[in-house]
Amino acid sequence: MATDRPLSLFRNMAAKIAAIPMILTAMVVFVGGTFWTITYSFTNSKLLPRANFVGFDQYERLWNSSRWLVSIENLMIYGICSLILSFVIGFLLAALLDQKIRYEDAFRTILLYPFALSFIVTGLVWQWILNPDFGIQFIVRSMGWESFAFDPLYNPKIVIFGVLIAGLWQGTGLIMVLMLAGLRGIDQEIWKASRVDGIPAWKTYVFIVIPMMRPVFITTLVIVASGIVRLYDLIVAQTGGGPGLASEVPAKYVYDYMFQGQNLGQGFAASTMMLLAVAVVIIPWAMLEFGGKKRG
Amino acid sequence: MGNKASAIDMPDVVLEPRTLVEGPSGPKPKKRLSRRNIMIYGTLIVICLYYLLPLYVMVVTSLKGMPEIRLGNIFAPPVEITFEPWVKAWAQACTGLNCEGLSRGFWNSVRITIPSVLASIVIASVNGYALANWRFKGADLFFTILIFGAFIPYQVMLYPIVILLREIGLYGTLWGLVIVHTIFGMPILTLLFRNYFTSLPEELFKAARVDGARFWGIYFRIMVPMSLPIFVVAMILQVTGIWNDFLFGVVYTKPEFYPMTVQLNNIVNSVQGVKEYNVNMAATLLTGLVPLIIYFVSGKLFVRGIAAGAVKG
Amino acid sequence: MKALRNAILASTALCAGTAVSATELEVTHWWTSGGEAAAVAELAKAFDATGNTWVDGAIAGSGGTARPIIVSRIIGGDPMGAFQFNHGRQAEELIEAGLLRDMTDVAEAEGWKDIVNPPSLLDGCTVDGRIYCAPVNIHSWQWLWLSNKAFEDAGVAVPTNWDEYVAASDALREAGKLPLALGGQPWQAAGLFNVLTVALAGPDVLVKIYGDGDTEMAAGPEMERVFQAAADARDMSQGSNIQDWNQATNMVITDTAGGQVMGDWAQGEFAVAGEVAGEDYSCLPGLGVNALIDTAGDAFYFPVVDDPDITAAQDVLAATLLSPETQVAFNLKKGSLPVRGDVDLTAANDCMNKGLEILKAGNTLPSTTQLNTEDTNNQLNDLFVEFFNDPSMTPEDAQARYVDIVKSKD
Amino acid sequence: MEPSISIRDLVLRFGAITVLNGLNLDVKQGEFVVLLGSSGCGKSTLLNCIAGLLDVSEGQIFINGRNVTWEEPSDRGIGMVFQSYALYPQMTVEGNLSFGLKNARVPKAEVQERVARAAKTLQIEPLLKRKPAALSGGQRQRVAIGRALVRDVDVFLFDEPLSNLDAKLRADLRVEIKQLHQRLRNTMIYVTHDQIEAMTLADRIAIMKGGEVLQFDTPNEIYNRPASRYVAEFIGSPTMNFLEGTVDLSEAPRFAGSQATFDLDGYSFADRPAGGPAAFGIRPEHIVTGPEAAAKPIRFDTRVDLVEPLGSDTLAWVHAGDQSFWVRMDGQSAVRSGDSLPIGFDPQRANIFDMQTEARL
Repeated sequence: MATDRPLSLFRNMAAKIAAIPMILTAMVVFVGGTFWTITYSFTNSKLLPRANFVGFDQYERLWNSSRWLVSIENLMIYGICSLILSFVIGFLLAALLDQKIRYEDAFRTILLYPFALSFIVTGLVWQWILNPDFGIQFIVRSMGWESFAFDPLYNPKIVIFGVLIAGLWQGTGLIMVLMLAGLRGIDQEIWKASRVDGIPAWKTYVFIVIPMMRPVFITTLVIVASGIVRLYDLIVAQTGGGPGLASEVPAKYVYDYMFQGQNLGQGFAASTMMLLAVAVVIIPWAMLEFGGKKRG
Repeated sequence: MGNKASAIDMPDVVLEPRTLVEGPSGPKPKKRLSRRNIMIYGTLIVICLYYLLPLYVMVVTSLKGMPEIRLGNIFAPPVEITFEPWVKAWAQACTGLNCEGLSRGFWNSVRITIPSVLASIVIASVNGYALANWRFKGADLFFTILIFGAFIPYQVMLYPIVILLREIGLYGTLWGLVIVHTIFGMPILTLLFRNYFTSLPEELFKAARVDGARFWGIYFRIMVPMSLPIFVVAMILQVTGIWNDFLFGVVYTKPEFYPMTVQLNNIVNSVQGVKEYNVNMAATLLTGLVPLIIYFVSGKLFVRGIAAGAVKG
Repeated sequence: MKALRNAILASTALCAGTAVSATELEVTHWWTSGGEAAAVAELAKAFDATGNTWVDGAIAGSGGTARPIIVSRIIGGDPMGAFQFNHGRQAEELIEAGLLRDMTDVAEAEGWKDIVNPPSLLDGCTVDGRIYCAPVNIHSWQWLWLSNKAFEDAGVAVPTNWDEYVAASDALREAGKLPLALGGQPWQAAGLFNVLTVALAGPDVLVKIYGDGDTEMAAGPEMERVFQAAADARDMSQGSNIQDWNQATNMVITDTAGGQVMGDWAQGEFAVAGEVAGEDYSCLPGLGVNALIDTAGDAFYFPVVDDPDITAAQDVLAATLLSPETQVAFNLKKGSLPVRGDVDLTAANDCMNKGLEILKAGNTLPSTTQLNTEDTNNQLNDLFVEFFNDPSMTPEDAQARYVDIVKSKD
Repeated sequence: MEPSISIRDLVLRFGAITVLNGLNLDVKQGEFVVLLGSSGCGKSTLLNCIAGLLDVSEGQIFINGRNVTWEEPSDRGIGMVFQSYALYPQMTVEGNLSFGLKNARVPKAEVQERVARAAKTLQIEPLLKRKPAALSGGQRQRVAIGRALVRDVDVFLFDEPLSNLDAKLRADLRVEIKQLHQRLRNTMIYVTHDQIEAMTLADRIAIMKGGEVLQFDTPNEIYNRPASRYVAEFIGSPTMNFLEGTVDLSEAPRFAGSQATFDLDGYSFADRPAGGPAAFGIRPEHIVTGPEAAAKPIRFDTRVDLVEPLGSDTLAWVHAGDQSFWVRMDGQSAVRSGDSLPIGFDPQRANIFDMQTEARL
């Protein structure tokens, strides 16, 4: 009988059943795994996770490690540059491809193909191209410009930008495709309207289209940002963290200590700090996004 | 899109706006040579050259013999073209004792990639749909946790997931690996689908409910057909991620299921001994072929998406 | 009973071909490059000859890649039959957790105690008097490789010890050569430093510091001298853009660098390039100061499994790995030294023979993988890669941090 | 006869925000009811609740005497038309029309027959094979109406169906909807913020504000006897003029304003009026000007500030002292800004509202 309010548990039953894999993943893997990580970050686990608690020892060591501090600084620089440039380049490319051009398939595939290649080789190829002894610097010098210097991977001050060049080359194609999907979701009437009103194309993009693409931008932001936080393979392949410690990043610290250094506790402490930083950003965002406000 | 049939409709009049924007009117300029097009194509071609440069280096290197590579000029075209590195990468390169090159793991990669891509996309799109349109209690919380999960470094989760899979008895099996890929693809994909479905007009969803469609009916009949571009993006993400995955492939399965990347890693990543750069490059290009083909083929769906996406009502 | 069964098994292993059942044994290792793979093939061949089957699970990328895979398989309850580790403290915890098999019975049946030379190798496998691994080779770090041609070009004699080498560095610079080739990877920097320690402060100091955690020694004058020498080495290595160790070796081969401090695996590179020891290049064990061999190396461990067939096959493999024929075949291909003193390596070259002689004379010391946990080694890597790449870091600062690491080691 | 739709004490909350606040409404069989209000008043929310697209927090909804509060939208016997048409872009017009029937497992032959009938009624037969993208706005809305039509339901719900159309098309479709209702005699609930649509279409109008129904009555009654000052101001353009002052009921009812004091002879008071501070409202079209004004019981001498000629009418913005009025005059009036203009009106045509409660006296 439909006269009484049904138990709220059984409302939208199909939706809830469909969401079970998600709920399990969220609660068991992500929440469970995070708490597991945090717990073991207070132990002196080495090769195997063992519940031998040592308080804040791992954290003390972490924050006394110059490598960890360098890693954080590098991630900041890389993160900010990568975020801004990915968005700008990705959006511009998508806007160009959205001009109803011919050969769109070919152009799109060319811009996207680096994404298909593994980081190991992306790093290797860019390591070559940026190598002063046989890469770009060598070519330019052999053309007569003897004083030309371009060796980002071997200069500790700018090595992180050398990684950025490869990172952008590999990743902007995906951003472009995401943005393109977003643009394709925009009502074509918008363009007609703005043309009738005589609004220049760039203004239409900046003031009308981009605000309409907010959901796509959030998706892209999470993809780019999570990629930045987890940046690991590219560094390993391109610089190995060098010269010296100049291009170390936190995820590499985590990996190296967990598996290379056989010190799980230290790796867990480092990843707990990373997750804490992420939580500090995400929780306020979620409260802002979901707090009270609803569509309806 | 032809609107010409309708008497009330006006867009045909509106469709001449280029002249409005660009100034002087008059006979329509030849489209292909307009200044605007030269700029667009010029820019695109220059950008494409930058994107293609590393590919050029890789292809050229893969066609050289080792003595030529030692000469050092990575940009020089091969003096003597040899396909030996390609043959070696595909069929002869050794992984320990097995000298069958990449071919050994190819079908394993296919066997892993297809179910993993399908499972992760189906589950994530249903998640996104449930979150965007059905908004049950607690949905926002789970969604926030998922986004948080996107930032967890994979490596940290290795051992907990080993234990998890052991407990449900799927450790070391193909299905265990499919689950792992589904779990780690879930945050980004769910976000992708949720945000896309949110941007679709909600009234369509309501109309379908009034029309008697239920959860699955709306999903399959209304949402999925309208979302081709985002399914393509999801497929690109997953095919690439899973095809190129190395760590999960070796940690969660046994040698009989090892994907192609294990061989790629063994070819490219051997620390000691002489590096055969030409074979490395050939192996990389061979491994990348499958995602590349998928990108190119799925592009058709992308263009078709225009028609679906354009209709807001 | 058990000993008897093992004895029978071991003897069947030796009388190859008479084994009753063929068992597939999955072996995980990270020997994937050309020479290494050929060496593994010798092991597999010998094992297959016992009637069992070697299932190869090669994962390239050294311990950092292979270790999580091996540990996952063991935790996941689905372990491989055997796996390669560097012998020493890496496997300690797995042994304590009871996840690895006690191979003492096989060792006793085969008499490893008597044949393994130096005996310290077996110590690396021993926990509480029980033996848990089968060592297969010795890789010593203590070598300085020099290009004869580079010194000729610089107009100086090929040095015979570290001090001469340092003195020759200016001449090398003037001749346009890089005095010391050093790759950018952290483990190379730490390795160089440890070799300097052995050569200049002596093996006892190294063992005291790493073995006993002697911080006074670490802060003492002997180590001060080593840090000054490391600063010299840093100056000598400035000006190269190389990452991999074999690229550094290649600079010595092509005579663009004077020399390189690297383990005996570098020898393989010289051999591939067709260089002849003594003519094209010289090798100085222990930097020409303390001619020593450290007993780093590889060993196989055997996880505990339920299947008795696999357990039996593990015993057979352990016995096979140390048999004289396998040792000779394997180590010739691998370029490493055998773990038993009673085999004949007539095919060995000049440098390898130097090593064998030192080994015979008993001049060995335990390796850092035996003395330190990987955690400590990793911290040392971090310290020294920074030191060798950042000229603004003084030897005094570096030593202070070195003492901290020694203090916190366990 | 029992009501077609009956809403009892309906409450809807989103978190801390109450959107519908104990709402009651009874709609008769075959009645055309318009829900009118400014945006955010809860009218669309109410419609969505009736449709079952939103879960209510408290209260009940009955359709044809059946409690449907927790039934699926499709089981309630309703059809709905949306502002954005909400046509399924990947289906043809025919597919759009038949989607609901297929979901209800109606036999194929009957589906075809019903689609054909609806297409005929709405004159969209030539469009059946097209996709929505190839239709104009007006055609799309016709298809959207058709989708409700084929369902053979008793209740039609319209959610601002004409807001996306241009003015001329809107007027045409308004007439069509009215004709459709006359022919079908279904119950229709129609949400709009356009008072002209409301006045022309409705049998009864429900004026909503803040999640409550302020007045539910015929267009005529709402226009002539608005229940509150808000309703009075909301209906009519330009809006009603107000004089603020005091009503004295101690003897013959009188109104004392700042500019004038006058008797309220012939004003029909509500049941139990109370005196006190009040606003006296008179619509611009109930004010006469020029010589005729002299005959009216209430008169002002004003000066014209602004004139808006509309062709059919002329609007003038005039003032007398600090009291301003909108006045509607004949379309051909020669009044100019700056002229002096006598105006007058009857108290019978006025509406007086309590200053505190805003209710009509």
